[in-house]
Amino acid sequence: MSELEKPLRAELTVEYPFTRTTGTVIGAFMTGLREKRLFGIKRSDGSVLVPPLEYDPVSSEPLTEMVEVSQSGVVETWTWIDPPRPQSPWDDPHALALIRLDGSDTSMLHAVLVGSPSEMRTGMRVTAQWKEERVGHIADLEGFIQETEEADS
Amino acid sequence: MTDPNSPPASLSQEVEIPESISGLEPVRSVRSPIRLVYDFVPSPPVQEYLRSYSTKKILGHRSPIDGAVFVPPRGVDPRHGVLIEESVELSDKGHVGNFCVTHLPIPGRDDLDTPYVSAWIHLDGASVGFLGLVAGCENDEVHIGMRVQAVWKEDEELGNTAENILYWKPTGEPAVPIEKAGNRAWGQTNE
Amino acid sequence: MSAELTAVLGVGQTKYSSTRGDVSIAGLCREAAYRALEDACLDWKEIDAVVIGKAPDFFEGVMMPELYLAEALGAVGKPILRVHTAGSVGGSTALVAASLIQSRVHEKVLTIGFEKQSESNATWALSLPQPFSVSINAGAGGYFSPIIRQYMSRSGAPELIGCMVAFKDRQHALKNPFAHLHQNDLTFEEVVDSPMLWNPIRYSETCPSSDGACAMVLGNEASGDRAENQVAWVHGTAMRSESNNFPGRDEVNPLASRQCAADVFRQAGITNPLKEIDAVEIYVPFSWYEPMWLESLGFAELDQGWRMVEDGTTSLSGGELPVNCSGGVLSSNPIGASGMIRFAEAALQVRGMAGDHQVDGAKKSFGHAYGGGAQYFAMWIVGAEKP
Amino acid sequence: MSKSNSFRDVAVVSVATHQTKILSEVNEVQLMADLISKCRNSAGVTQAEIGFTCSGSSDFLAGQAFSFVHTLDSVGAFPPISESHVEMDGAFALYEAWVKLQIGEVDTALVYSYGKPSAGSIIDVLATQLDPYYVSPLWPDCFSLAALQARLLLDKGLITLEKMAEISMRSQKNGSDNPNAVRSSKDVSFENLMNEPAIVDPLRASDISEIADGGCAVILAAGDKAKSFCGRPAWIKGIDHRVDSHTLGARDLTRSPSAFLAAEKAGINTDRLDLAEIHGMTSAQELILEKEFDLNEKTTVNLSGGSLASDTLMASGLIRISEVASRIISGQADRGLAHATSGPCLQQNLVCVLEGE
Repeated sequence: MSELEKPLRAELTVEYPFTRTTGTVIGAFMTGLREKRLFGIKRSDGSVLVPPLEYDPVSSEPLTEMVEVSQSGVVETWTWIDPPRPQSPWDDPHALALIRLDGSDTSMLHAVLVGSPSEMRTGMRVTAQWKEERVGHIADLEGFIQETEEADS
Repeated sequence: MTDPNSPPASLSQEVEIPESISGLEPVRSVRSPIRLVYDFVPSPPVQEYLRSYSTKKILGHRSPIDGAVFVPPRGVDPRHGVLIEESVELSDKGHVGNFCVTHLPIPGRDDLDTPYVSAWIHLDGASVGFLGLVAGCENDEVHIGMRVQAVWKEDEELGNTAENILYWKPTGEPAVPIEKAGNRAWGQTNE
Repeated sequence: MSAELTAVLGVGQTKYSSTRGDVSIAGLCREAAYRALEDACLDWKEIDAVVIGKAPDFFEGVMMPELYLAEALGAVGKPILRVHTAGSVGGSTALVAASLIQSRVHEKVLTIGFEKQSESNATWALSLPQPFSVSINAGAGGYFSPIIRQYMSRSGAPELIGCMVAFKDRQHALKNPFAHLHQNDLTFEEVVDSPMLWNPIRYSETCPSSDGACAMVLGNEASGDRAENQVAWVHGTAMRSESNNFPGRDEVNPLASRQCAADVFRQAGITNPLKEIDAVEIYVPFSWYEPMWLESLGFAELDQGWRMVEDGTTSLSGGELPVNCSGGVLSSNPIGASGMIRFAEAALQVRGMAGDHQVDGAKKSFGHAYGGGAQYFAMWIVGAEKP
Repeated sequence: MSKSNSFRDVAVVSVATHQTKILSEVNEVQLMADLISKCRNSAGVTQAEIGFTCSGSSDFLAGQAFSFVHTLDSVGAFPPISESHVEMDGAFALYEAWVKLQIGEVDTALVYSYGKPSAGSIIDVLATQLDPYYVSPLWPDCFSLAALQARLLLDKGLITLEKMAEISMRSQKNGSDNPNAVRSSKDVSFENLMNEPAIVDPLRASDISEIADGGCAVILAAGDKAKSFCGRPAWIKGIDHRVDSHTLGARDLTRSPSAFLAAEKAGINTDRLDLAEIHGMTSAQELILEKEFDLNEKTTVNLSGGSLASDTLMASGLIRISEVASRIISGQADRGLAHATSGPCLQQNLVCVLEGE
């Protein structure tokens, strides 16, 4: 194809620096992240939703009773991310997993920081690893790492 | 009447913030930038239209239904939804169908001094207007129906872009009567 | 077969402001939704379906946010639809919700429009520069200013009519506690002296950028009959669209607008809108659009709409046809909700629930929204009595 | 839709679809002008005779705010038309048009939708669809989320990698008869599919849908009008859609309750179902759907190859309806189910049951 016939094309970049106001419940969860704590919220049947929503994910009724949950839990399912998306908080390959924290009745989506998919298995126990610099953002949680024996005992 | 500043009854129960963080400055907002990149490829008729600018030609698209000429080419006649394949070369002269004197700077155009005049330019031979900058006269001299002609970049600066036309300048010819100016003129001459 | 009678059972609005920094997107929507449910004396379980509308997803950066909002809006296990028809979307959304009742598919439907413009910047979201096109048109004002100029030239309207509309709507807004702009000390001179942005449009003649949501609960005839609060009955609904920038197009008075109005008045059996309609909420993002739409809709003779502004006909203070008693889009503009606010305010008027901006004894009112390059139209007529 | 009501007879009378890996000869407006013209011509109607028009598309996918305004050109909207647009798959636009026809004031509707995912990164675009506080900032891609779902199914023994490969093989073989299928093969082998490495563990490349550009136009008509446009209209016997919670961690991802509910409300009756076109992003999702719909051996699934063969975001659901309708119109089938999905892990689902006379 000659230069003349080559179609004209251009890169179109759509870029916005969104600032989202959180409201009380999401704001409290983010505040917790900044303080290296994880919070959930109680549903009407007493079960705990992590991360917390202002409303029940089925009945839509307002939820107001926030509770702290463990920083460790169980991998319910996982996949392997390689390479990570350019805008994701991670530079290295990692697992993406649904993790059910002890004290929670639902699971949260986050990374499990291991070197290869062979180190991953459903049901493995993991514990939170925090960033040094925390601002109140879901990525303050660097991810989860395999729980050590000492932590188990 | 409802008080807009207090929550509806169903949302009036306060959220219990756990003690461990209740005394702290709460997070009120999060930043989540988004960047999406698209590969923008103009349709073939627009490709042809852009290329023709490099030889100082302006192409329009003639409708097979009634010969109406659209510029820039849209590939279809928007009144009938039929495909258009016939290109026609248009004059670089026309009239101001309508205009706006803008006093605000616009993103990405630091080169434009405000206030500036953007206008719907109705080329001779075209049935609709397209946007262009009017200069070469005082802003308050611009009027509906004013005859204008393209001012092109120097030949060596020409590219495959409508930006080859720097602006539209008055020709000094007698103005088009207001009732014959702009998109409305079509209906009058054809009814 | 005829359409099921449809009633507005409840209306809910948030306080409109430049930044609702106290809520999440879901929280903003739930505030309006709960107010509408409480007004209708219903809870989530009694709602059959949800219809949500908003303007471009780029405003909040959430693609198809109805998915994220499903559980915030009581929609789990139910149908949820998401409408987007440019600026008219709030009106179109209400009409899609009404069609679910009129068709007898559902009995009670929650409909909501929202925008949280403070999450980004409206001008950016609306003017993404497209490659290969000459970028010289600054936003909606740049698009509509030539059309307003054409109207002024065509009608011979005095230059300050736009300022009169803006001043009137800001006065109206003082009587609406939900309105974004409450400019208590604003004078007419300040409107006139405000900076020119897109000649002939001055700063004070443009709408603000707002966060907010507006919701309604619509129901069938039986639920309208059973409602505890006064309901508004839908007398007519119409939507029309036309292409942009084609030869012969009347940009000032688009055919789609005229045909949409003719259709909705025909359905409502109205032959003299000026006499038969008691309150009007029309979509006026730039002040001059009040006289322009009054003419297009048939409330005024062609080229004479500005006289109704000049002689006070459209003012809540004793005018024959009060227009935008809520303060209109010029006083509150959460884009995706702005159309629905017009429809909801029209309903509040005939329910007698408009508070300080109530038109005494309003029996029939008109709600209106438009979008695109004045290409998309949505209209409804509601009444205190059944049609 | 409520069973206690009797609904007006509405049918699909004409369809036109085009899908290709990368749309380059024409843009979306020209593509849709062509498809809409074909559709109108085959039914023998002009736009002036169409009482309602409804479309589906996405600004995020197009990279442009109000992108659907340009596509209105393809309809020919002058004189003005009664029209609406959903920021949803075209299947939901068809639902809105069906509702409009139920009111009884108009008898004919045009529905269309389109998408050009080749212009951007669909996996980044779809990441913006997720919870904007907790999930979207992590930029998980749609296939990774579907992989989490697939592993749950595998771990619980609800599906096997072999079953998934059988679905992929079915898609590729069926797709070889479909000119719109981007990925198809007459002689794909089960062994080769099983030997493929996982690209989004546990999903193999053949387990995930093949992204394609394209569009679809459909004409609906009511009662006698439908019969006048088409010798054998595909009557809509039931149509319903439902949504589940968006919170993935609070859902049982091995199920799709909204798909089950929509099918029940639409009255699918699997004893009399010749074919089904189901819309999943992965082979595992097709297996979930087959179970939710309780399909049996009487039903031929995804004769077109389904979205595994060609997946056009915003149009794939409408294309499923057009695939079932065209086979009924041609007399190849008597009764079929068409399904559309939207959102992560089968969050929102629409089911349409079509039948010839």
